[in-house]
Amino acid sequence: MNDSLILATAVRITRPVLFLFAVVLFLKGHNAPGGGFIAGLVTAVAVLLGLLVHGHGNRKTGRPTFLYVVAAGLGLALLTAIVPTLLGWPFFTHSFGFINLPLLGSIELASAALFDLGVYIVVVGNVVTVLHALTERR
Amino acid sequence: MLESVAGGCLIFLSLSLLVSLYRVVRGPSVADRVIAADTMTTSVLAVVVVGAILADSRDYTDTVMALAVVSFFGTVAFARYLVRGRPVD
Amino acid sequence: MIEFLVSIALICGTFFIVTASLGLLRMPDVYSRLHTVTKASTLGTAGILAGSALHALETGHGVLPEILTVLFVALTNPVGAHMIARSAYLIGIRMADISVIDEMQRAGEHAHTAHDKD
Amino acid sequence: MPAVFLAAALPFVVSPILLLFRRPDRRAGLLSAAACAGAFACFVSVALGASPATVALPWIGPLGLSFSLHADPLALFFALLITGVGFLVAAFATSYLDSNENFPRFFSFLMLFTGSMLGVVLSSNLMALFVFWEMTSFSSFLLIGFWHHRERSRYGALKALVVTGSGGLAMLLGFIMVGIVCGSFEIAVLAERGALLAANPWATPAVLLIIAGVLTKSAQLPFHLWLPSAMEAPTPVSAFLHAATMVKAGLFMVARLGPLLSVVPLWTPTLALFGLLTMTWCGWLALRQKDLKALLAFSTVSQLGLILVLLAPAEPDTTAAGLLHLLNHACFKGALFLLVGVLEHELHTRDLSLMGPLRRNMPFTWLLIALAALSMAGVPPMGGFVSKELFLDHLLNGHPLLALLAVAGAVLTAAYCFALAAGLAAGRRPDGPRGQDPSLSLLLPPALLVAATVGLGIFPDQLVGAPVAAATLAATGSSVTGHFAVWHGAGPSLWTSAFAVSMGLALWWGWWQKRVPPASTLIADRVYDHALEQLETRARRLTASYMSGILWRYCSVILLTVIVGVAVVAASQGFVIQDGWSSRHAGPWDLAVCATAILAALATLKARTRLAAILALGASGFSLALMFALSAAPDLALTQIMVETISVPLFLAVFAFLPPYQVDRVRRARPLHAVLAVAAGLGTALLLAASRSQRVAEPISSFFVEKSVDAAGGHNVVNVILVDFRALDTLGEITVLGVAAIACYAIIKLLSEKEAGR
Repeated sequence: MNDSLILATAVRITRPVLFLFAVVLFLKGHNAPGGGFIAGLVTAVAVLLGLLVHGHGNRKTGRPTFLYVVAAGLGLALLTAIVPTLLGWPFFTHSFGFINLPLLGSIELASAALFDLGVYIVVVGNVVTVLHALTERR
Repeated sequence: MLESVAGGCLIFLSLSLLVSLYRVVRGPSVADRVIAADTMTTSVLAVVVVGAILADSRDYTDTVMALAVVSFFGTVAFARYLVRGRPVD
Repeated sequence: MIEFLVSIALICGTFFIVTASLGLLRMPDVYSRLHTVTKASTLGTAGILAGSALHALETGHGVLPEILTVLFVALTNPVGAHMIARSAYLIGIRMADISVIDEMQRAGEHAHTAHDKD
Repeated sequence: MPAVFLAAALPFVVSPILLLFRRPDRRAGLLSAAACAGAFACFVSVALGASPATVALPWIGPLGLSFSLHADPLALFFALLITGVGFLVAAFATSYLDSNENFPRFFSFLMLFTGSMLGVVLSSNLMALFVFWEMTSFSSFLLIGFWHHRERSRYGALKALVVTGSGGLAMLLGFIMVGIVCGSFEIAVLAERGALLAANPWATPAVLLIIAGVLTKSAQLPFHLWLPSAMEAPTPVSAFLHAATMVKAGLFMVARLGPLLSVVPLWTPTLALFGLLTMTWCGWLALRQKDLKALLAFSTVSQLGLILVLLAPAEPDTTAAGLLHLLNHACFKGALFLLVGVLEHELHTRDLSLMGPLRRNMPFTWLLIALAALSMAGVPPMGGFVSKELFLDHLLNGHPLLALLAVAGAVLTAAYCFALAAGLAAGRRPDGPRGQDPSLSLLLPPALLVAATVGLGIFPDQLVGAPVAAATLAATGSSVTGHFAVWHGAGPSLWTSAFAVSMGLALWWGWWQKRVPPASTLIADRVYDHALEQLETRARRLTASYMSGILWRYCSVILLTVIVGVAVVAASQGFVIQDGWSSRHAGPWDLAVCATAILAALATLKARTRLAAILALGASGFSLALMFALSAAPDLALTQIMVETISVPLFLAVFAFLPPYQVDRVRRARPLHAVLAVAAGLGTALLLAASRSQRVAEPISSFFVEKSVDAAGGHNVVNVILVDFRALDTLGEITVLGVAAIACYAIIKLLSEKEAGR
């Protein structure tokens, strides 16, 4: 029962833009303002916009799906912390290097970005879980 | 020349900020307050853009975009809240 | 030359935003305030961002972020205003007594029983 | 890949794989038995010198911590014991557990335990040893509470965890003190720095703390309460953990650190005294038990006391005797527990007084039990006799009172062994339940253990002489003088052991005629339960006192602490605000922004509805974001704005749960709030001003700015700090985020179910 067609169409247009905006924020986070935390918040806004419009119509599972998202994010973050130890470097060593992709030229890959991705996922999972729980129809 | 113009604009924008704040405080109904908050966001956005021009830095583009998102999302959330008592049915 | 254009754009932008906040002050009821604020702030933001875009051109940066923001504001501001107006009407905020015609009333859509807001 | 690392890692690798099996799948047992056998083979290869004995994994360099495993003969002695008994128990458990049990989970816990036990014996770094030590407590908690639907199991598991856990904590403190005093956590390095320890005044408390760890883990006298209630675990667990391996971790520690810590005068006497007292007292308690497993539990505790007495002086001969008895005990006690498991499996009861005549209908089982019991009593042809002889030798030429206690202990041990063997043979009730000998797969493991006991009795030196001597050399640093033998002259110890056995028989005979009085609950148990219950009620009362549920009371407590804190700092160091605000071009718009922030804050005060309040709050948030933006902090501004965006719907959604907004109730306390708020605001402002002007050292931000590009390859310093330099803090923060999400989800779900229920 979404009461405003105008809102629905507007949201249908803006959500992809927001998701893209979040990805851009995340990717350039290392060199310019942005980063996992902010990108996570923007994505959370995008998800919540969808929630705003469609409500919980289609989600009747009641299972805390986004809690698994949080767990995945934490797992990834922990992985980037522990893997260096297994390879012999001290705990939590980040390394970065440049690889040359055929068409994109030299891309800077940093393992810190993986950790940042973990942060990103946790933030999204956290915000959405809390708001889903708060607003789910009893 | 640009600095003085930008400075003037900033002053006026700060004025509009204060005026919209007055409406937030005074606004008889909730809807007034929401609109006032919306204008405030726009004024903040304008101030940030002028500030970025003055400081000649490109870092603020994301902040500006975020402000635009904020005003939309906040307004819609409030609108749904007014009617349904909760932002989401 | 570009600097002159940037100043012009900034002044127009500021002019509109100031009128928006004045509208907020002067207008009698919610709906008319909504009317002025939405129009003026969209134009004001466009003006300011145009100034920033021109400035970016002069200093040799891309203008994509500015364009994207303007489009975003142009799309979302009216929708936001629509939602506010709709909700305000639904919860029964009356129009100012000097208003002349209430088309919603005549269209037979009577206000829902509103939740007791403040 | 060195065999030691492979062997130690094998159980840890197998443990999660086991979880993949489906529930009633017995193959999980076979896989874990194979894992134990594999580890056993690796250790044998290391023992024969086939592959390097040490491997080191860097953990935290600067603190001197590393996961280093070093398989010296002492560690190998225990490792072989653990994996050997582990193999037998795993094989036994595969056929013992009935079909609807959760096999994968049971064996994965078992493997987790085996791995951590191996870690304890092999690690040569105190901190690594501590980590594995705690993992053994944890996995024993899981195994004791395996039948978690039974209240007794949960109680037993919790008690075991509480006692061994707190002991472990004390031991950690002791380790840290020893580590700091001697300057390193590596056991090899520590061994030479005994003199350093002896001279230091902190040595005695450190040693006492480590003794606490040992006594709790090996369930010695004051802490023996957890072992009998740990008998709620499935019998294979009791056999493996609470007879052969886990309770011996404490003894291993005494053997390993003995030479270093015995430098402190009170190490040996305390351990010896506690060992002897436990041996006698728990021997007496064992005699009065009706439940077979409880009897075995107390007998284990008393036998551990005996070994502790032998290991305490850290001299080669007694340590060798201690290790031999430890081996014997693992064999006969392991066998007894498995056999009791068999009895329970067949007769479905463990109560000694309900048992029917065992000799006739379960002859073979009874024979095994009798042999094992005789070995425990220390009757000549069995292994137990050899080590008990050495024990009596050692104590007879010691202090007469200690000798008396030892003899009494020996008598009591003999008594409960006869209660076990002879009692079962005749059986209390001729019409008791009749079982018959179970399948070979159930009887083979205990039979092997009994055969080992007999073997150790007849030719101990040939079988285990060499490994024990090597282990003692590794532990105490000097070689064994004598060697084990079944018959070494009719010395005083022979007469005393003969006397003890006969007295035991007489005591049992006299005792058995009249009904065995039921054992009352342990005093230690009553103390434990009372303490736990007191703790809970006090904690609940304390929380209720300050968690009054009124929000502004929480805020006032927080603000008060801020004010007091600032006041104390100001009073003690004095407030110096030297340079004024180094304001960059603070134009008029800065003033406007500050004005907006102040006005918005005031507006929140005036707001009569919650909605108006959060709108005004939003306004102040935005002016803050504006301040960040204007002072060239785009990242901060961006984050502040996004947080504002998310908090608006959050507030709105929460309002649905809140009661209607009563303004007047708060009015009475308004003046107090005002004063508090102003004080807090001023306090923070002064704090900020002072901290800016009292700059002592060079701010670290310059380090980050410099290093940001070349060390971490990122130009955005803020993000680089967040994700690279201070990644550990961010890891902490996102864990908090995760936990917060779970907490919110749980509370809200609880709330809505309650409301839905109503």
